[in-house]
Amino acid sequence: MTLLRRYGTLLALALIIAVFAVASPGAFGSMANLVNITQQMSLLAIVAIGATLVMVVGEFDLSVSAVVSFAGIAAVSLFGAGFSIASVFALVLVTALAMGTVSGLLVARFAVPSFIATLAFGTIIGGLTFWISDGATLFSGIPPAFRDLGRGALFGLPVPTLWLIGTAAIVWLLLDATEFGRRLYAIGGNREAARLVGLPVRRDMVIAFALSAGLAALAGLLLAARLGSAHPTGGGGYLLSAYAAVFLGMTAFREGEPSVPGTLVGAAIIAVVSNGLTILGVPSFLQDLMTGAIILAAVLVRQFGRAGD
Amino acid sequence: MTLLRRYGTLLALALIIAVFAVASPGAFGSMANLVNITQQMSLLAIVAIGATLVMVVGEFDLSVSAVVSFAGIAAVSLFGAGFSIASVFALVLVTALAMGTVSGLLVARFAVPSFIATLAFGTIIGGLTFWISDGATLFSGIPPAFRDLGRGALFGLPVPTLWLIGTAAIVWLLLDATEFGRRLYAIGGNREAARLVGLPVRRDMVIAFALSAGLAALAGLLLAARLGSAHPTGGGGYLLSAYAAVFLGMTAFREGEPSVPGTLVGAAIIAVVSNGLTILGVPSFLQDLMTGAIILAAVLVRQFGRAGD
Amino acid sequence: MTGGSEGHQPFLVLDGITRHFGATRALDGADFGVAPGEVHALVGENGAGKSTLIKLLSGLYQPGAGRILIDGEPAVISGPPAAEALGFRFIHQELNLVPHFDAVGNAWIGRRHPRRGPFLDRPAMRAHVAAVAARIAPDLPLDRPAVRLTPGQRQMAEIVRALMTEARLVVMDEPTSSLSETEAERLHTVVRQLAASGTAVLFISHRLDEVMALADGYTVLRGGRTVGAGRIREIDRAGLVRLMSGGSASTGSAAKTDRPLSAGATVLAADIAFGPAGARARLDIAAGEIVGLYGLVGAGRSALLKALWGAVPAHGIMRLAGRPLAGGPAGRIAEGVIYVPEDRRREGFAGALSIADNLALAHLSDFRRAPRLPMPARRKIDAFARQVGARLRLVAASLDRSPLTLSGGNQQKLLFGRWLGRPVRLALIDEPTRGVDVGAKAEIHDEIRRLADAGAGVIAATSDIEELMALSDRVLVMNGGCIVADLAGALLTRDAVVAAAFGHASADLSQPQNQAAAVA
Amino acid sequence: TPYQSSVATNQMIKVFEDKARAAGWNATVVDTRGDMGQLASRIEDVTAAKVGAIVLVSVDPKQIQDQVSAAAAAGIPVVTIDGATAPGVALNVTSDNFELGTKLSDFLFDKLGHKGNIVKFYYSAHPGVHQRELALDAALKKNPDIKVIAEHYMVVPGPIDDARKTTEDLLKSQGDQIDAVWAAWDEPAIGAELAIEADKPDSKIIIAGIDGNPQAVELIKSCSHIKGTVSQDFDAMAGLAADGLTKILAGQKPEKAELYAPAKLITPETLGVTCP
Ligand SMILES: Nc1ncnc2c1ncn2[C@@H]1O[C@H](COP(=O)(O)OP(=O)(O)OP(=O)(O)O)[C@@H](O)[C@H]1O
Ligand SMILES: Nc1ncnc2c1ncn2[C@@H]1O[C@H](COP(=O)(O)OP(=O)(O)OP(=O)(O)O)[C@@H](O)[C@H]1O
Ligand SMILES: [Mg+2]
Ligand SMILES: [Mg+2]
Repeated sequence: MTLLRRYGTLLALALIIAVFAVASPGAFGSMANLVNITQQMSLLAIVAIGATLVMVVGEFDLSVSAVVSFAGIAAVSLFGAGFSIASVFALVLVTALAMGTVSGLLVARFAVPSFIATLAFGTIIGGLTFWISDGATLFSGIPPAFRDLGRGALFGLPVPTLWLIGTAAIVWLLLDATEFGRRLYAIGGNREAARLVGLPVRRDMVIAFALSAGLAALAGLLLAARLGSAHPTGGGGYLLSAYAAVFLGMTAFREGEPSVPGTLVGAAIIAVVSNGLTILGVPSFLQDLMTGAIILAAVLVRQFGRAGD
Repeated sequence: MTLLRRYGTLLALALIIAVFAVASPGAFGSMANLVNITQQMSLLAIVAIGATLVMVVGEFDLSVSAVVSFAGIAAVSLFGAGFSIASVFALVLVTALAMGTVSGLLVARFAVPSFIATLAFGTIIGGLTFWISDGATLFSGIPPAFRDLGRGALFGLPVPTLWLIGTAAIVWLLLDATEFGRRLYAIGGNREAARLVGLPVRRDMVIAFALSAGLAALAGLLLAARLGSAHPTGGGGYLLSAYAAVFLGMTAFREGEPSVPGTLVGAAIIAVVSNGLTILGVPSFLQDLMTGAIILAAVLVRQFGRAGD
Repeated sequence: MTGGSEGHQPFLVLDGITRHFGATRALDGADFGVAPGEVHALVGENGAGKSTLIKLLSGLYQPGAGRILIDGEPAVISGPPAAEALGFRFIHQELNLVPHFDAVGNAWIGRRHPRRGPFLDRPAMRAHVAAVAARIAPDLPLDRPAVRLTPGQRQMAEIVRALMTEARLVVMDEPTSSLSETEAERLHTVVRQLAASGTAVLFISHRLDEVMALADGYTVLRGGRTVGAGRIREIDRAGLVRLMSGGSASTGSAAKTDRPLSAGATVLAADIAFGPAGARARLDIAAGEIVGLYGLVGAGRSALLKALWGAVPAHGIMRLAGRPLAGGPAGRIAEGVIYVPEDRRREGFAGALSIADNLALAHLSDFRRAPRLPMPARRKIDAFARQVGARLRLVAASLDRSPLTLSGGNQQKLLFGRWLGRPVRLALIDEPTRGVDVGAKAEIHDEIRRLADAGAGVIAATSDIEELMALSDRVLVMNGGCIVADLAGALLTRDAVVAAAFGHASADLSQPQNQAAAVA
Repeated sequence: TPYQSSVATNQMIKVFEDKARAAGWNATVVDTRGDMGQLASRIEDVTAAKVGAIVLVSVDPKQIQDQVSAAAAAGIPVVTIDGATAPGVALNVTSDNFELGTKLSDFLFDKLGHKGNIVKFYYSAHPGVHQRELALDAALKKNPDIKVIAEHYMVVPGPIDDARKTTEDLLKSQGDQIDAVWAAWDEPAIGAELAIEADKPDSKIIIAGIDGNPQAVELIKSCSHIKGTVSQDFDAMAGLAADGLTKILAGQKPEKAELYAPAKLITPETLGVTCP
């Protein structure tokens, strides 16, 4: 019972995988497909890990999807202008960090509610993206070496999966094993207390927003690499799913706090469900019904553990 | 200074209107256009007022856009099956109230975080909507009398505006002048304290979610009436804007509490900005940039009042 | 102006400080000084400005006028980091722990964590905290998140936090208000050790006996102004009370008033299993009787009261005047049961509502415009709030403001005030006077006695043994979630109560400084 | 497909599903709501599931080139409807979007007498729809007296309501100058019609779009301001795709890698109504 309560959502993930594997042993359960899922969840998970940082300090960053789109469009435009891969990465990531810093300042320094601050700033970023791209999908001028950053495999693992592992490891260490991470959790847990003991609340919050934007931009770059094109609203789908992953993850471990392992579990649930249902050939509308139901069940499983408490 | 701090966002709205009126006296400033804006903001505002109820108890309802879409599709399908206008209204609204009740129970009774509960349940509703509509836009069989509920004018005011006035008046009264409203604010302010003084916390929260879904359904019905057609994802645009209106409104009055007048101000800002920029003929991407900037400015104005504190 | 301890000059001096909140003059010319190695008491009625003064020292507020001198030099304390850098440590009145951090995590926030390379060294973190806790709070569960600690345990976690590193000044705003005798005594010992090692301690308390026993010097605030200061040995308890109240109020001595005991019929009969890990209680409360509930921090008093209130699951029998109690808090309110929670911030009131609305919240339907119209009448709510305010001497700028603008003691009065004027059959009261000044404490005690005289059964949990002895006709002592003693009449003595509270737990508490009996 | 709720896309899917059922195939529809990253993942999924064939509707395969190539490499034929040719695509059945745009522009400009002011509703993010916009630009070069006095980038989803609001606003500001509305597909045209119908029912503004969306056809029939829509023959497109796929599955090669379905103009005249 305690196990169910504590690791309910994790058990739910295992159960979902097991059910799909039984239903479709050849296709879903194959090692190749399971590896493939880690690749499919990688971009969402990277965005969600960024969102986790902001959620840890108790705020929302609704500009992530705008940043994802922006990064792709900016990168392809810069390639068009002849920049090298390294300088494109550097420029886009630095710009995104700056954007995150602005969001962070709006929230931490000017006390604008993060919901409205990041939504409005995300709209501005969206406008910029349209300006750069003229609203069109951009294809041309992408160097193959850049595309290889988002496809193919290395050491038997898909490249996006490797990016995810790297990102998750770094942010996990940051949150869990450093003073900075402890400060972020303290700010999120009780901002007043954090202020009273003299933590640099504003600075740390700004850093959290900057990192969130930076990770969203990384995801945007990888998306452009993977698709070989950049869409001015290509990041639109990431916003709600990223937060869904974080919230699912919050039900997975500890006292309902956002955490990197939790977010990974959340993103995995989302990816596994949509992969499994597609492989089983479930019709579109049923996929929606089942996705919603499975996610609810994954969260509720924990409640039943709790009822025995 | 105090005025600026207390009513900053309201003043910002007035200022925005004034600037647009000066920039385009004939077109924007005309009485006809100002009345027209009240009509354009009406559906968004009705959804946002529903969202306000849920925000008052400190939760999110992310299923509103799914409910808006659902209501339109369900209504047109029912017309196709030969139901009368009154029975379609009744059926759709009752179904929506039931859907809201489910969300509310998930959150209040089973302690599922509202973000994930309503997102997952919204996905289920979306699946239902696709099922009913087969994913297609529906437009045949809508009686003209139903269409008149969403267009035309009465007593010199557009019909949607009248719906908005009615809804806003009722919900405002409910929140501001009844025991139920006091209880909702108490629950939002401190759920544990509310529980300990014997308030029916769960029941009231469920009612708040049910009403939110009901209002979203009303907006969906009016949208179908106005467009003469129903899209399976027609409500998609309402989610973020509705919450933007509520959050903008929270900066408008009182100490950051969600309230009906605040939400109206928020919705009005959103509507005025998009109307004004279109009338001025501002190019698409600049519209995004300016919308974001104006909303940020509207919120920041209040902070400058505060700086003097 | 100040009373330093032998020969030391004050190193921290406040001179003519003011701080206004709108029209409220929280501080209006306060003077104050504290010397190294001195235990200095800051006393005053609720709303006198004590906490505000502390917040100025911590850099949370800036003074409107006046000077802060440190080592004779004018200083600006720009914010909490600056105060921390000066070596000032604070335990604020409203506890400020990160809810999901345990005591170890909370103790290290804002400090330089022990590290291995760039990463935290968790064993070292815990070892250091455990060493500090062993001195003052040996029973504190170090690995439990703060949300799941009792207020008393949270108080101890804060104390541990403040004593983690060397300090020049330790400021404690009512640190003992939710500690029982034993724990308070342990804290006193530590305070004396701190002072002996040269640290200045600024101590705020409404327990005047504690102040008399512990402090070297004192400063009295009234209405934001310093109205007296000096050495504690040159004044007595009554003198302090006179200074605090301006000579108008009663001495507020906590003497027991003899009430005719009208041992009435049984109001409450309960035999329940409740709360964490096998807690079980059997009790009978008679009409007109005040039953005190005592125990060490974490003994289970609050858990028992909550179970009786129907706010946490409990199994067994609960009968009110012979009829089973059901329906959670709402059902109990309908039956004439009332409840005062111990943690005002978390369980007390909704910050989004005004003081008046908070007072009306528990029985909103009493304030309807018309009996069948569920719309509250502003006028009736305001009238009720004014009446409560007058009866409990509430110091508030306006009843339309949020309760969070009230001083700690005044917030506490609200929790009791919301039930005034209702017919009561059973009162469940948890720490009724936490942080309330002596004058108002007497008022609240009178109200409680009035309840009992009108025929209600009263259970009052308290950590303040003075209050326990003054108020109770009978005392139940809890330990480890069970009632271990039922004392009345001749058996009801301080010694007996304290001894019972230790019970079998006394084995853990065998350090020499814990001679609770000696205090009695 | 990412755009199942679009009327045209939906119609193609429906027709294709019918043909598929008739051919005894088991067709599953996957809709990613406009999300290309998702679409890429789903294609990987069905490739892993070793389906018989993949049909992409209203997608430019170049937007997801790697996944398409991977599917082709795995021996799964990829057919696109209303898409484009690309490496790995066995067959693309489409109507030429540039031609559709040209037809629309020419029709509108003829009606205006090659002189007047138009409002443009466009959506460049969709490569096909973008082609229509390029066709408009080309037509404008040839007609210097036609001016675009306002243009609006459509909000998707919810294009009808978006077009309606925008048109309302434009009618307020420059209602007297607008002569025609150029809609890159029919949904914005319907929105514009709703606004004009409500605010200026008597105006001479004409509207035209692309797709032959049934609601638009209804409106043309009822003599509204919508005077024309360039209809792609979706039935024919889906039919051609199904036939092509039959051949491919039978191991043959389609005669051409790209098949064009004819486009026809629908106006009140072709519908046999006479409007005042
Ligand atoms: N943020 C605030 N806004 C408005 N008024 C305030 C605020 N904080 C304190 N006050 C007012 O300042 C006065 C002094 O409050 P303070 O908290 O310093 O009293 P205190 O001496 O600590 O009382 P207690 O013994 O009850 O804790 C009170 O009248 C209080 O209502
Ligand atoms: N949610 C919880 N989970 C686990 N243990 C808990 C929880 N709440 C309380 N406890 C433990 O239950 C015991 C009884 O707590 P209770 O609040 O009744 O003590 P108390 O006698 O009122 O103490 P205090 O004087 O500190 O208020 C304590 O040891 C406490 O740590
Ligand atoms: Mg105080
Ligand atoms: Mg207690």
